[in-house]
Amino acid sequence: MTITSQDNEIAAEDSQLPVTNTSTAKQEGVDSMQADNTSNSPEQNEMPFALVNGEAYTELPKDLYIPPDALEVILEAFEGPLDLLLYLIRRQNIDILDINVAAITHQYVSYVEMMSDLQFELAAEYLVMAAMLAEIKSRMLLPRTQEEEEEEDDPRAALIRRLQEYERFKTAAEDMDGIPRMHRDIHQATAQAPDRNLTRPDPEVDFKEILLALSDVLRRADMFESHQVEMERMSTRERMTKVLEHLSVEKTFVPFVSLFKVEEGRLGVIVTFMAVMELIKESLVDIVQNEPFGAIHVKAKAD
Amino acid sequence: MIERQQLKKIIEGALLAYGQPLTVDKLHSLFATQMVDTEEGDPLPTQTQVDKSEIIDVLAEIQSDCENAGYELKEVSSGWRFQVREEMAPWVNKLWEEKPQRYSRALMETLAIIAYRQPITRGDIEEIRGVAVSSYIIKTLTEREWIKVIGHRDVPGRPSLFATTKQFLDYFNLKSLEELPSLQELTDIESINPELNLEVAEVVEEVVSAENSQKFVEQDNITESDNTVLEAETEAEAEADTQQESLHE
Amino acid sequence: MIERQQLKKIIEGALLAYGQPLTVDKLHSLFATQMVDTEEGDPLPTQTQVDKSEIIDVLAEIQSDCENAGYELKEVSSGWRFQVREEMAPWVNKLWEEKPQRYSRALMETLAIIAYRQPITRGDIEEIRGVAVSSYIIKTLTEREWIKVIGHRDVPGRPSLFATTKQFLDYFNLKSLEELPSLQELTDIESINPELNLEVAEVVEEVVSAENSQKFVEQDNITESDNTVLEAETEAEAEADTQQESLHE
Repeated sequence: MTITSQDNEIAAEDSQLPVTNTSTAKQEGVDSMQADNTSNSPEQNEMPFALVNGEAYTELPKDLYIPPDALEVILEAFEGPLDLLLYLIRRQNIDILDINVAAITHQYVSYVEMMSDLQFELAAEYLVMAAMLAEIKSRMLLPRTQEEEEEEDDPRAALIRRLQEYERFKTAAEDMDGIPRMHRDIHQATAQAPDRNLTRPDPEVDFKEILLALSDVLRRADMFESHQVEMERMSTRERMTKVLEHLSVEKTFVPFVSLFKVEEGRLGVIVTFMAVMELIKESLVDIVQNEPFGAIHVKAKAD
Repeated sequence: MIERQQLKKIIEGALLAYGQPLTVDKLHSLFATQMVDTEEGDPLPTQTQVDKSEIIDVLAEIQSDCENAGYELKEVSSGWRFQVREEMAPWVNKLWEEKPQRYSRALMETLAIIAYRQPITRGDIEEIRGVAVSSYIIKTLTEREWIKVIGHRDVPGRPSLFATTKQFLDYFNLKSLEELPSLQELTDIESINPELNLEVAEVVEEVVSAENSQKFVEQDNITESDNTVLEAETEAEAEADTQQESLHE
Repeated sequence: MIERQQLKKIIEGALLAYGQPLTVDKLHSLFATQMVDTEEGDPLPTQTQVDKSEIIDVLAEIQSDCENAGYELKEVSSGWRFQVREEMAPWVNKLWEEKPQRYSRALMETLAIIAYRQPITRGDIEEIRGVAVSSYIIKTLTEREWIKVIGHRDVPGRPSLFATTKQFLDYFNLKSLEELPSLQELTDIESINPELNLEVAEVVEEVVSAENSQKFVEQDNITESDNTVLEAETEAEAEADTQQESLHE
């Protein structure tokens, strides 16, 4: 997304280009320069793409002569031999199907020679194309026998085919560049999502985990020795909670006997009694008896 | 001047595209400077002068527009933003797969201590655990409605007394606290025969606790009263003894 | 049953909260499962049964609701999304200091060739473009997740076959490859020149169709089944037909 990555891309593509990156002024926007001057792609701009001897060139030279300093820049604008050929053809305003192989070959070879003269390192593809053009030209000059025509593919047809195919995708790429695109033309709409805590599920707990935790605590407690966790019947502890809850609700002294329920039987009575004793021991309840053998009342201490 | 309808669309668009709060100043800055030409030579949007007050008006308008929508326009401390209404949370939040959370060790220990030693104050828990109990733990357990305050100890500071709740029992499928595995079983694990040296003790402990935890799972199926548990206890003791013997050999 | 108005609000909320395209299936899943009870025994949200068709209706309704808004509801390859309209871009883009990234011609051409000719090897792309395809471009396109390797051609070297992804379509605001602008028509190759007789044209035709059939045979080796690929195939086939037809004329 950053501009730097674009720079990288330019740099990386340099290695693909038919010429080495020698000296001349390289400007931003070169990559978007249009070699095809029939195109009205949005990438075309007013900025001169080359400065030669202080003179700004805003379009490609009309004739074949290209000031040597600008050649490199111009070549960077081509995406390869097919692109260069297309440019040469389009510049003459002729249909691909009507190409004069001889003339185009001549022009193409002039470019390539000039590049060689200037000792630019040409990509192999440019030379291959030059050779192919030369071959087509020579074959077109030779008289052909009927037999040959039947057996062979017209060499020009293959070239035209390639040029057409390339041009299709060149156009497709331009069309695609015009499609509304994320971050440039359209943007994903987002709004702050609701707080996840509103619906976050509570963790699941297995009772084993509680036991493991407890066993850890006990182990540590044993290690410290000072905190002996007593062993007692859970029923007493539970009853303590219940009694305390009951007393907290009442908030006043309640008769001691009201804490016991006959239906709980002997065991229940004992548990409740133990619980109250424990609560007294832990100073959680107050217990009063106004006279010997009188009614005993209990009250939660804090409330 | 930019048309009111257009202004509204731009502000809506900006807020939604940005996805974060935008101040009125920032929104205003979208209109304040002249549109810079792009290299493409696109036709320039008309130059606009928009007042901040107009932006504020538009924000209010958008706000009332979406009164019946699943989202709202809200001013928060760092600006205005669209946000999805909280009422949508039960459905919308299902878009994200929440991994089941886990409680911390400290929380589990605290819960265990409260379960077995209730009613108990925070101070008592800290004494047993040897470290402070964070408020977050108490809050979490209270919010889950697994513990509650059932009173206060009558000492300076009147600390709250915590106990487990009915919901706690329900969650663990217990009828009453009596059905909790007895502490005896756990302490059996701990009270290693003193004759054993520490190394051996640790081995036994590991073996036994593994077995015990398995047993506790099985106990979930036991509906009978203490007797069965006591039997199981005795059995466990016997087993532990056997193991210890074999280790002695 | 969930009320229509509520359904609309939930879908709006989900689309805005998610910030990525959502499929109808995914939206449907928000209602499909029963709300899980919480221990708190809170009143459960009403159980809902929502038909997919109803969701599609609601999406259409939302779409027409925001006709005059700064945003639109759009279906792209991986689902439905709210997006800020193109017309707002000149202002909205000013929220960010960085300018939207531009891509080189080489990259766009490579991407276009992959989009229209998938699945395709790097060699095929080079054949069309007449130059080597830089690894940097393939890397960039892959990192953007616009293209991916969907198999290997069963020839020496087993070159990777590239195809475009859903993300590519999403990025270019498309629902399927069919929505790409159609490729420029090829002019009749026979009309080239009187010198070129019909026999030559036929030879060309054979070459072309041979190439095409080769491509399709190779596709059989692609293990991954992908709608996109199938679509592309159909398209390519259709195109090949067209080409053959024009050659026959």
